[in-house]
Amino acid sequence: MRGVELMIFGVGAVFVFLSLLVLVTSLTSRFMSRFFPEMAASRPVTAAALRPPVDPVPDELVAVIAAAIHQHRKQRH
Amino acid sequence: MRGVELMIFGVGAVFVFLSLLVLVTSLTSRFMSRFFPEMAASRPVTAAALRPPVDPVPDELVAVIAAAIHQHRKQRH
Amino acid sequence: MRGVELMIFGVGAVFVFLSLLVLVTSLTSRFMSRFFPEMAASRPVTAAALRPPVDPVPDELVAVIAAAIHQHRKQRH
Amino acid sequence: MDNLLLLWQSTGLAQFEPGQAVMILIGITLLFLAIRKGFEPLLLVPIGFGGIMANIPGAGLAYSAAENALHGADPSVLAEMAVALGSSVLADARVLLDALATADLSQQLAATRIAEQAGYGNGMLHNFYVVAIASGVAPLVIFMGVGAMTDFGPLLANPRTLFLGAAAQFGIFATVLGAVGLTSLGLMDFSLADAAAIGIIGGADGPTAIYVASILAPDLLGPIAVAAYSYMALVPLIQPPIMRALTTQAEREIVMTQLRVVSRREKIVFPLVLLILVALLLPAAAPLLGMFCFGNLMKECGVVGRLSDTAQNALINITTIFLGLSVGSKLVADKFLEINTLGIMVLGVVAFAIGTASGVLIAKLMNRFGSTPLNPLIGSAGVSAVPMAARVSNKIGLEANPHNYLLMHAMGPNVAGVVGSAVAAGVMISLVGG
Amino acid sequence: MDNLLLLWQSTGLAQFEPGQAVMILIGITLLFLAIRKGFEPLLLVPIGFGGIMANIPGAGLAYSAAENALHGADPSVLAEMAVALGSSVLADARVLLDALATADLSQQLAATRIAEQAGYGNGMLHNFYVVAIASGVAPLVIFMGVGAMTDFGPLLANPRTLFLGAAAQFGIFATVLGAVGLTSLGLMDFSLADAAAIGIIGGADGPTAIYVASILAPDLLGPIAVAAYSYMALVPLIQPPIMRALTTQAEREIVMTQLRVVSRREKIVFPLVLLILVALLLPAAAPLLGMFCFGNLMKECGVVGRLSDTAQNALINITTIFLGLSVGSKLVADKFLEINTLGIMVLGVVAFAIGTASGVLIAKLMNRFGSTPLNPLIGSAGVSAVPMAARVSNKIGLEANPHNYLLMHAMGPNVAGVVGSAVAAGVMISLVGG
Amino acid sequence: MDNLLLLWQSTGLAQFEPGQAVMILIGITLLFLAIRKGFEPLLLVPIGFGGIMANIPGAGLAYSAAENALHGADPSVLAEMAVALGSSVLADARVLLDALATADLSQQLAATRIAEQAGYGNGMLHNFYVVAIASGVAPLVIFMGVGAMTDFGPLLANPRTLFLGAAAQFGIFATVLGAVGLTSLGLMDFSLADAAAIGIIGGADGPTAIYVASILAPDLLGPIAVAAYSYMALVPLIQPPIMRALTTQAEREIVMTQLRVVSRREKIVFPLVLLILVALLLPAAAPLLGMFCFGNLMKECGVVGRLSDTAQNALINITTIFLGLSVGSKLVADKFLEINTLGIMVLGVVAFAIGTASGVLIAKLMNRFGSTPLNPLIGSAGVSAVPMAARVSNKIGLEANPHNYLLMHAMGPNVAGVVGSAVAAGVMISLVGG
Ligand code: NA
Ligand code: NA
Ligand code: NA
Repeated sequence: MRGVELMIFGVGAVFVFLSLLVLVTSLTSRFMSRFFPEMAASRPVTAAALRPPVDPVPDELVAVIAAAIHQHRKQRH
Repeated sequence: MRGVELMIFGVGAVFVFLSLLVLVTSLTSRFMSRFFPEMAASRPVTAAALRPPVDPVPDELVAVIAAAIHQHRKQRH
Repeated sequence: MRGVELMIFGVGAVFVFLSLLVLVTSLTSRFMSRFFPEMAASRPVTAAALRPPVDPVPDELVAVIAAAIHQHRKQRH
Repeated sequence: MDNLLLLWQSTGLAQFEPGQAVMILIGITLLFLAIRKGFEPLLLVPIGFGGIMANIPGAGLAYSAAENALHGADPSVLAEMAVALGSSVLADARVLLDALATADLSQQLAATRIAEQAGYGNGMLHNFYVVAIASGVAPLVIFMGVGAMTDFGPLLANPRTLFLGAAAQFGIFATVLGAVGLTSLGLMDFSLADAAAIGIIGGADGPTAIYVASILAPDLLGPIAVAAYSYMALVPLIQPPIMRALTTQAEREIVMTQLRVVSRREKIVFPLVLLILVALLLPAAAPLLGMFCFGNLMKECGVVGRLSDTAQNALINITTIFLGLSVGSKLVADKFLEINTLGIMVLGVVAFAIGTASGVLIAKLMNRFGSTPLNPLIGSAGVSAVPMAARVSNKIGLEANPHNYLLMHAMGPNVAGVVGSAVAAGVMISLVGG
Repeated sequence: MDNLLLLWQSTGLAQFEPGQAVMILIGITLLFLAIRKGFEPLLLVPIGFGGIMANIPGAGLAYSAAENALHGADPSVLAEMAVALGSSVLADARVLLDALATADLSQQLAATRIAEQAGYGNGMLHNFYVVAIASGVAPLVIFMGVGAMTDFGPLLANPRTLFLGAAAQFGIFATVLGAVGLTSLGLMDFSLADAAAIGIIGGADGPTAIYVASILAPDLLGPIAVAAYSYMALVPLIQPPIMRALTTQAEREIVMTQLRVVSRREKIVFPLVLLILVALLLPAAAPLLGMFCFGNLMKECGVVGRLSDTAQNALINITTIFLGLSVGSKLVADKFLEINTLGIMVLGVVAFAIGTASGVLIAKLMNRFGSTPLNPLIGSAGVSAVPMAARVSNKIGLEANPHNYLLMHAMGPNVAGVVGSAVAAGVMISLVGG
Repeated sequence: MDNLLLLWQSTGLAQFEPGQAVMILIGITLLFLAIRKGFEPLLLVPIGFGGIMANIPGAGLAYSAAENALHGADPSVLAEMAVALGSSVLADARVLLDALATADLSQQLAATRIAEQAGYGNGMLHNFYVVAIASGVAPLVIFMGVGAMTDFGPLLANPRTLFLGAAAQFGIFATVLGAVGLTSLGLMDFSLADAAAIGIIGGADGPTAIYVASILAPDLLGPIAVAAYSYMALVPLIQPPIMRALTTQAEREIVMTQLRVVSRREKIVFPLVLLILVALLLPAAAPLLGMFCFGNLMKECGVVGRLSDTAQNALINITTIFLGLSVGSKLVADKFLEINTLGIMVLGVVAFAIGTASGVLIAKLMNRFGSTPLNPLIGSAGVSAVPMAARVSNKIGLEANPHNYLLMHAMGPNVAGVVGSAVAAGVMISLVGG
């Protein structure tokens, strides 16, 4: 592999990657500002951290893991 | 070794250990409040640290070590 | 090698080294106070650090290294 | 063209396996729980992020050099490694990975050397794991920092609360029994060492759980750490119903007598007394409790403030970052997506529940037969989970009697629970790890 | 008398080689530039000092045990090591040093064991290098800290500036071409891996350059690191003429629209989005960008403030000290005083210039064909060199229009340049290091 | 029933040896001296606590894997290890421990591998020792931090005080002579390397003593470190009588001329000048004095404040914790309870006394024959023990003349003493360690 090729593929890969990042970042920003707008800038995230959780999330986590394992095992066998 | 045994011995050992700790702690507290009562809460320990020592303690340390070595050597030979 | 010799050479070496340090330090101090007197105590060194450099120093560095390499290679071959 | 192919083959897309995608989702879930729900974020943010990094296809960040060589699957390297591992030269990568896991030390060294000669190296997270966890140092340093943050005053004012710290460890051993039972029923597949490591989740103490798992069941370390920290975060959900069910309104209203003042000297002597008792009775707990007592002594002695500050700040923070990332390295799909993981999650919550119940029940007993009043709600704090469990006791107490602040009374059993689970860890290591 | 001889032989004077004196002068020059001229002092002070220590004659601080044994030149040890290295028993120390450098792993281990048996040990700086750089950990930890100091807000407000971060990396690849060209002209002697490592200097990012060099061209790490940090310090000198030459007065006066406010959530999600894109497309960049994103997530998530603080302070400072000293260990005369070093210095400044020009030119293009006005001066900030390059953009902008503050606009391409050079590093490692 | 037996056998009570009990008492004594009497608590608290942990029976925290396997005394493992160590298969554990201590590198590796296969691991404190002290890194990092805390201003204002720092090192070499003498009288059993390491206690500099002992006499490191720090704490007791005996009232009343102001540049240049002198004359002192000068340069240059802060705080504190615990690992009964330890304690105090006396006597000489007045009381500060010895000079001076503040004048010889003992260390390593 020679220098010219390395340059072409290298520059290309960097541009492709960063273009995708532009795309995904823009989409994410639009998605979030539409569906998860921040209620008010005054509610800092840290407040949530100090508040004890109130919904039965362990079920969520266990459910996610259970589904994941199920799917994983199915694919292997 | 099976689970039941592990449970019995394990719980037992934890209880024995912590019971002894209760005992020793209580005795120590009683001993200290009787024989080494703190003069006044206002004298912080750090003050002692800044004060240069005034009694010839090196002798103490050397004496302790000398006695220790003596005893140790006696036991081995 | 025995203890006496070690003592003589050791003490000697320490004295020689520290005497040289006295000499060199005194010379350096005299040299610096003559040729590089500090302009004013009020100009702290950190100010220089924040100021962007204004003279074309890369040339300096490259020149020093070039000269060094030249000399080094000459000596080896 | 070759370059394009090389680039494409090196992308994650070309190498993605479904398990990795699933694990990345689990990592994101952990981050969500940590950031949005406040689940033990100091540990779960690094663990979750480490879990995502561990499952980046083709990067092999969580694998050793030998594992990376086997994943690389270059035929000539595979053949060489097969010889080194004593397997058939025709064995495929998966078989060799299993062989590597069970190989003895010298075979592993030989395989590693071949891998390194072929240009493979340890992944970043693997290196973190070896340095931080396999060596045992990170949990111990964190325990030292926790010791330097712990105030044994409430415990010394009322040493009987140590019994509550002992009682709550019942959950640990009951869970071991459960794990052994599930295995004998054929539902799970846990060795006794595995069961012991899983049980420690019930100790509600993260570094202890990681330390024990790293010794007794390194393969299960990932799910055990995740379960331990998740359930510690869920203490405010898991404990209250159990506490309410096991106590009467009259018991919950009990006002306890104010704690006596504990002198500075008692606090200095206590870590030494505890250390000597450990030395006499339970050497297997010496690393954990030794470092814990050392941290506490540094705090209480008052003459090494700068060391104590560093142990509580820079040092514990640095260690936490690398401990979390290292735990994340155990969240690779192959090792995490097992039916055993589900078993661990279920057993963990059972351990918490039993520990909570035992603490409350023993507290009831001590109240009934003791000379001074003791509110059974502080029993649940014996599981550890400092200071969350003590806060829960306080909160439930305030519900029953709005003027009854149990927080300081619950701190006694709470720190007793830390000692208790370290003792239980020592017992486990003596009985099972020997 | 023997003692006197022994003392004299152990002095540096008796063992001084001219190259070492020269390197000590270069070390002093680096210190002078760092302290008096403010050239990236956080790195160049440790590097310069390490460079001086590495060249102390007779101390062997930068050498491994085996190298120190060969420098010791005890005949019986040399003979033993010659056998271990598969050389002629009559080979002299210099020949054996070359043989050691190219020996395979098991030969190196054998030679090391002989050296240790003979009482030789690793030099202090060599140990630092092995732990901090050869393991890869120090640049990664610094990248984590940089991530924890980085605000992606301006980038998220104007994601198109990522293109500028991409454009400025053109200098990297043009330099690779240059290095290959110089070699084919016979002026220098760089392998493709060397060329790739040298090119990364154009990324204007110290830890990335060190990380790539430690993988692709460890022998060139010293000059590459020195060049990278020297030129980063010279950004205010190198960039302005290029920026002025490539833009018109009208372009330099362009006022950009104010950046929108970016929500906290977007900032939290961005490092995860970037990490997942890395996972999908460029696993080779996973260590660098993973740690960078991890640092940034710790900062933005708001729930692990103490970890983020430590990553930005104690941890990055400790790592910087040892990273700098370790780089210094690569400034030993034998390895630094090569014609290649000059080539690296020249290629490095070319890389910077091309990167700057590419950034400005693409910015001009985006301004012409985009819908919103874009001042081409912010293009030069795409090379990284945070925040110096952005400040330069601001300064040149103020010259043209005293009321036009470009600083925040230039921070977008500036942090994009960090991401861009890490991506370029990943591409290099995939294509060349495979 | 087996379980009960297993539990009992694993307790410390069943395995306690009297020596361990004695050492635990010595550890508690050290803690008492540190906490109550303020004896160098930053080091003696970790050392004392480490000493207690090292002697916990059955825990093996201070032993290597191979030592733990031999202490475990499983017959089949013993037999295997006997073969590896080239001993008789029937040799018992004690014989094999001796064989292990004198085995060559490859035998040790073989024995270690057998021990690890059999499930034995390194103790926690042993690991700390290997990483912190055997590698040499911890004393060097502490020396760097001390450098960053040292102000050479008073020394530069009056460079002649360097002679006092040289004079006080006479104690070091006199002690070496003493140790050799005691051995030739048959009272003790010290090799020349042992004697050199013991002498360094007289340098009154903890990290230097530990560094030299780790190279020349690792087995004596425990008592040497304990003696060094104990006597440094006792400087206010040991020095005054000697100082009073050797000076007249008139001499003690001498008022010295005020020190000139030293420019920032002189302070920046001094560590470089010192480093280059080391490079030219005493490479063996390069690690110690190099790191010291590096720390000092970081402090004085003014452009790397954050690195200097970290070197003076987080980094030195972390290192001190592990250094102290590591030294504690050398307080195992087998190695500490030797008659040699007593010899070290006695020789140490003699070294201090001779160093103090030499400093005072040379100061008298310099006062008599020099042009400017020099109060001989500052001579005693040449032993190091910064800043305690300088304070003692000041205090005795104030007794003689209540308006004569010698503190700043004594800081010159005081920091000269640090340099002097590092130089002496280098000389020792050159002459003895070669
Ligand atoms: Na617990
Ligand atoms: Na860049
Ligand atoms: Na000294």
